[in-house]
Amino acid sequence: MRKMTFLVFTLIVLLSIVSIAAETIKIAAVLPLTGAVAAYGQQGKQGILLANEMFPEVLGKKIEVVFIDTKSEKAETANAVARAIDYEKVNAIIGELISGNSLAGSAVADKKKIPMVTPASTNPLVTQGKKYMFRVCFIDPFQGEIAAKFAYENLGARNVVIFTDIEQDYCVGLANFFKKTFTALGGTIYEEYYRTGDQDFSAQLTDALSRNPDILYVPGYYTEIALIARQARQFGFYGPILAGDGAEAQQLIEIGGDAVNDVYYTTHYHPDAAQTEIASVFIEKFQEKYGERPSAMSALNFDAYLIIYDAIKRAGSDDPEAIAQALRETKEFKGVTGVIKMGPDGNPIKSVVINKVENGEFKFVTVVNP
Amino acid sequence: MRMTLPIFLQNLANGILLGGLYALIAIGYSMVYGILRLINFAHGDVFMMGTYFAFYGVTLFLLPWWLAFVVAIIGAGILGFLIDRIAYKPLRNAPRISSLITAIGMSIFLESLAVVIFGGIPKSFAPPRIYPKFFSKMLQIGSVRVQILTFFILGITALLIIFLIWFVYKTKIGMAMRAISTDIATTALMGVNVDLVIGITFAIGSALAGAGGILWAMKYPNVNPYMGFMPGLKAFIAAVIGGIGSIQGAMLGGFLLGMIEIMLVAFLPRFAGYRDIFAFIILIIILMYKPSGILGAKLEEKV
Amino acid sequence: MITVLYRKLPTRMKVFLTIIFVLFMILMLFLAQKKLDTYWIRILTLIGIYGIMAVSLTFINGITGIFSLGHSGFIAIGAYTSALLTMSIQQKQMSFFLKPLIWPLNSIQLDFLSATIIAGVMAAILAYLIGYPSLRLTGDYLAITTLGFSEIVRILILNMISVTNGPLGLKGLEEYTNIWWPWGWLLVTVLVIGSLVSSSYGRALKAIREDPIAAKAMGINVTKHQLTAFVVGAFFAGISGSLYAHWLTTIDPRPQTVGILLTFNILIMIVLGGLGSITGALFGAAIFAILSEWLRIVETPFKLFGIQIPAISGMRLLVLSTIFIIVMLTWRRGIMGRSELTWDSIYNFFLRLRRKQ
Amino acid sequence: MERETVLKLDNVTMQFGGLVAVGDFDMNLEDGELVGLIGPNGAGKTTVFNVITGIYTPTKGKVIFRGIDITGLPPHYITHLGIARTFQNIRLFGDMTVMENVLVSQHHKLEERHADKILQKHGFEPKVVGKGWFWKSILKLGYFEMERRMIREAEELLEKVELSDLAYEKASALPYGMQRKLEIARALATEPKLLLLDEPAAGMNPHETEELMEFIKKIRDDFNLTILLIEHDMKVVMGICERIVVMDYGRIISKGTPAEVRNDPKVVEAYLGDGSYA
Repeated sequence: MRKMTFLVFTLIVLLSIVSIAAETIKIAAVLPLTGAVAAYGQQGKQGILLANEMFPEVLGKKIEVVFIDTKSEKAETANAVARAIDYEKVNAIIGELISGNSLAGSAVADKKKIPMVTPASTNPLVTQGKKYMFRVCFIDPFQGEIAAKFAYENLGARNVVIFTDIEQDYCVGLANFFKKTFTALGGTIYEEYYRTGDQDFSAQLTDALSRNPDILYVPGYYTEIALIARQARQFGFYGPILAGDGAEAQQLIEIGGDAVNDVYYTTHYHPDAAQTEIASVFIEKFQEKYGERPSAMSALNFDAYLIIYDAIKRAGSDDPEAIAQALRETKEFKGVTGVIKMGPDGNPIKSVVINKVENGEFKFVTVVNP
Repeated sequence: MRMTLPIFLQNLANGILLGGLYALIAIGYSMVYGILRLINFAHGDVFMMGTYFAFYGVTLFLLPWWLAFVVAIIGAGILGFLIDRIAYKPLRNAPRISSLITAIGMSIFLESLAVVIFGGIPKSFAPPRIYPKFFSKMLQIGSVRVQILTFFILGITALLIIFLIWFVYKTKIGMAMRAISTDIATTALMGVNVDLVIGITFAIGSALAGAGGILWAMKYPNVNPYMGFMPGLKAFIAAVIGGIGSIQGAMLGGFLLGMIEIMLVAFLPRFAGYRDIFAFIILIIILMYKPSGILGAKLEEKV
Repeated sequence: MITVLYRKLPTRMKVFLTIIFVLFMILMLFLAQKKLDTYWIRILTLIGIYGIMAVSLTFINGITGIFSLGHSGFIAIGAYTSALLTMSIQQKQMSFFLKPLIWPLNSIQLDFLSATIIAGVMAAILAYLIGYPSLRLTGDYLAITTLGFSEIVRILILNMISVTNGPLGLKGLEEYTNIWWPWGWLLVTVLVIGSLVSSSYGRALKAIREDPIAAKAMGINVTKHQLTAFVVGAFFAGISGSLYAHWLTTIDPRPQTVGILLTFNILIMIVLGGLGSITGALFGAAIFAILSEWLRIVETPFKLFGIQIPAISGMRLLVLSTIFIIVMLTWRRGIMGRSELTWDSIYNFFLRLRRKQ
Repeated sequence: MERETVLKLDNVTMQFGGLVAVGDFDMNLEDGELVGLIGPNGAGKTTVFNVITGIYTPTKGKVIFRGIDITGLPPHYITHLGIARTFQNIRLFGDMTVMENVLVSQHHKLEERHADKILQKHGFEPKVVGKGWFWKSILKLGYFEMERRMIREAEELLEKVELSDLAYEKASALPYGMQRKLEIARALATEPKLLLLDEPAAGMNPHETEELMEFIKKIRDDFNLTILLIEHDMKVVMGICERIVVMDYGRIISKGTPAEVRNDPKVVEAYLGDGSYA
């Protein structure tokens, strides 16, 4: 009997959940809000929420953003995109962040002819051969090449140890493109490997430092970069550490402390290099709203929202086909992370910014144009 | 790899440190397994919760760091006690597999609870915000550089283990624990409050996990809802290597596993990607050929 | 003692009913494909895939009583095998830019059906190799060993770059998995495993679950039977892996794709459905797939008894795991327990209803 | 007339580490005999059963069953060759019906082709019916006929042991006495030549014990069995056994007819010294 009462009660609770709906232009944000890479999803969400606050209306209609969680999983991403299209009836989609997940999701969106903009999936395959898939970030080969040139020419490095996170395709890809360019320039490379979630790098570092590298290249994500930097300094390595855009997060400094001084990284933007007006506004508003500096992830998600907003405005219609067409024709879009011209295959042509950490702050170093 | 003496000593120090942390977590696993024959999958998540308690103790409740740590350890203990009361006690007489499944469920539950309450963004458990900067200073001993933190962690680990051995071997409750692990039914007949003793075992094991979590976070200052899974699994492997059910075994297994992991990566850096495979292969070999582990007692089924 | 009569329907009648039922399901799926939107078709397809995963795991865990936590390893092998076989040669050359794909994989391309069957066979071979040593263990030791093996499989996939493309995974697979493949394979799975379970072999497997020593003494070759069950279960797990990969169109070795988290999800399904019941596993798979999607409501702002509740991400899994624990604590049999929903049981249910009147 | 030797234990020793559970054990069982194996607790009686049925491989010595050396063979082979047993603490397949419990015991006839070859080599009738039943079961080829045959045989057996009424009850739902009986029926379903009963009367009241004694005698005649029986209840042992073997500390201390054993001072000492039997 008690079981019965319990079941009935549960049923009542579940049935009394009613979702809220309204007449609007809908954009879905399919993000990894929980699971292994929840941090990026949460940062992305911050950027999109701010963008929605700053640009809430287009064509006289309110824009409603529906956040759909992917649990950082592929199957969930594909389902989430299908749900966004068929159930939420959205006009455009932002997401996902991880390349593999974006691929699973974009297969669905492309078939349904709904434009999808990924803020941060840098793998070349994500947009390849898809008419309705776009991104606002640059692709891995480009970033790796720039990093290698910077290391060789500006940092004067000849002997580099690369720390590859073998669990992240992003990281393996970057390391690979870096290696190609750097060895072509005449430098030598030695490789160490680790896995996402590893906490102890003492063995790899002991080995790596016995090779007397000029710099370390760690194209992974900020948690591991911070830990590697900390432990590297403890082992007496004080040279520069070069990283990719995965480094850019406040947590890098929080976790790394003094150790992350002299960490250089390739990324999408820096306030001091603000090529656009919107960038400084964004930084100011972001700090006002969340009390911290925006990360690259927040900025890219902000841009993903904004580029869709811009496309709707230019198309003068919220029809998905028209939005997609307008996205393809993007020429002089001024986003937070730079000026974007949409190239063929939905990949933007934009500049790479190189920043470094100095006394617990991100400082602008240089900008490399394509 | 050029393995010189200083490099070897450096790796030795790293291995001892990692091993000590594994040992702390492994003890809790081992105690619970010794009594209930239950692989408490949620143990790693108690470890994670303990770390969060300490983090919020300092940042939200503005407690001094040492007090926050003590409160967090006690909090982890209470959490362990509650987990046993809510999830495992009702299944005492059910098939063992049921408890194992529930433990898996509990692990998923605690992780998602942490995501909901604490959010998915990792928290930084670093000085000077959480604990004094003094600990992260480096000491140069001969050619080996060791952080003060290392001594702190080893010291606390040793202290906790000594306390535990005193508790298990010299107090009444400890005696009851050992009695239950030999024969639960008979012990109950002797008038021992079995449920209470099991609850206390969970509480102590979980408190140790909480302490392990805090020390872990001091060393690797990244706190997130999923941080407990791998160390938890590794600690379980350590417990099995040493002989599950035995406290000394868990310690030995912890140190061995930590050392093996560090040394393998040090000697064979190319195989760093296979690091976790080593742990699992050791686990499987031990389970196949000496399931009682190095120090464990032999368990045989009667026909 | 009161003996309750248990009547059985004639075999011919049951075969007839089964055929009718299958035809009815085909019709329903056909209608679903015509009428429903992509979202629901995706969920239906997923139920088919989950169904195969759940039935094959419950065959190993629930019916034979080998508590395996290694299912994701077999699914991973199946997914990779078939993906490597169906990818076009051109696609392979493009994807494998870290290290080129080894011969002969780099020069073959097969159709989806053959690739799927080979995927199942590969998973079965792996199960044989894993099962042979590990089935000497029992209970939670076996559970942790199989978990270890599945993790080893995943780490090997991660590291064997010239075969698996390592962490980059395999991308841009053809989307072969429509609604028919999974449901067709599900039918095969249920028929094969159902036939086995209802035969003398099934009784032997259940006997092993109940008491392996007594089973030995009654003349059953326990190891051989356990190994057979393990291999058959793995075969279908491999099949489901192939379907899964070609449904996602990409596969990689992350823990959330083919790791321990997938095993845990399948475990939730079979526990909800009742550990040891094929029909229960099917219900569990359907409930899990639908509930996971339906519970998205709790992650958007919603109203409960008229109170506005803000969006909290992560609520879905919290609710699911709470349900899971409550099921384990209060209703351990799950939906079906160890019974099956068969024509006989339906018939007897109605007989009993009539007798009561 | 000389009877055929069914079972011969030749100098069997079973050691666990340093502990000798059974030492230098010799025993002959002849066709149709009903022999009791008694001794104080921990004397090694059940170990003898485990050695005969292949659960343990003896450290030393040989087990010969109908002329076949079965030492070290796996349990399922030995069952197929014709030895069945029950357990001291009932080990039924609790979640399965009475019928299914019995059917499980027929399964080896579909499977044990290797053991069957041993039977044939020694000139006995093969037991295995056809081959390829695994695939036939999946494809349902000729399977229904086989299933019907197995069920018919099981029904006949249940009829003989008077369990027909309970055929579709769960084994764990049966009353204790019935469970004991079912365990014996399940063992009979393997078509044994030799039946080993491990304390069949344990936990029974005098009335049930009386019935059990009749039952054992009846099945011996009906099924043409040789029976070896461990029992603590002296009434049972003295009442139905033709011969008795007494063990203490893993060794035989006495053997003979019930009357001989009863008066053997060594037996009395073993029991009184142990204090478990009064």
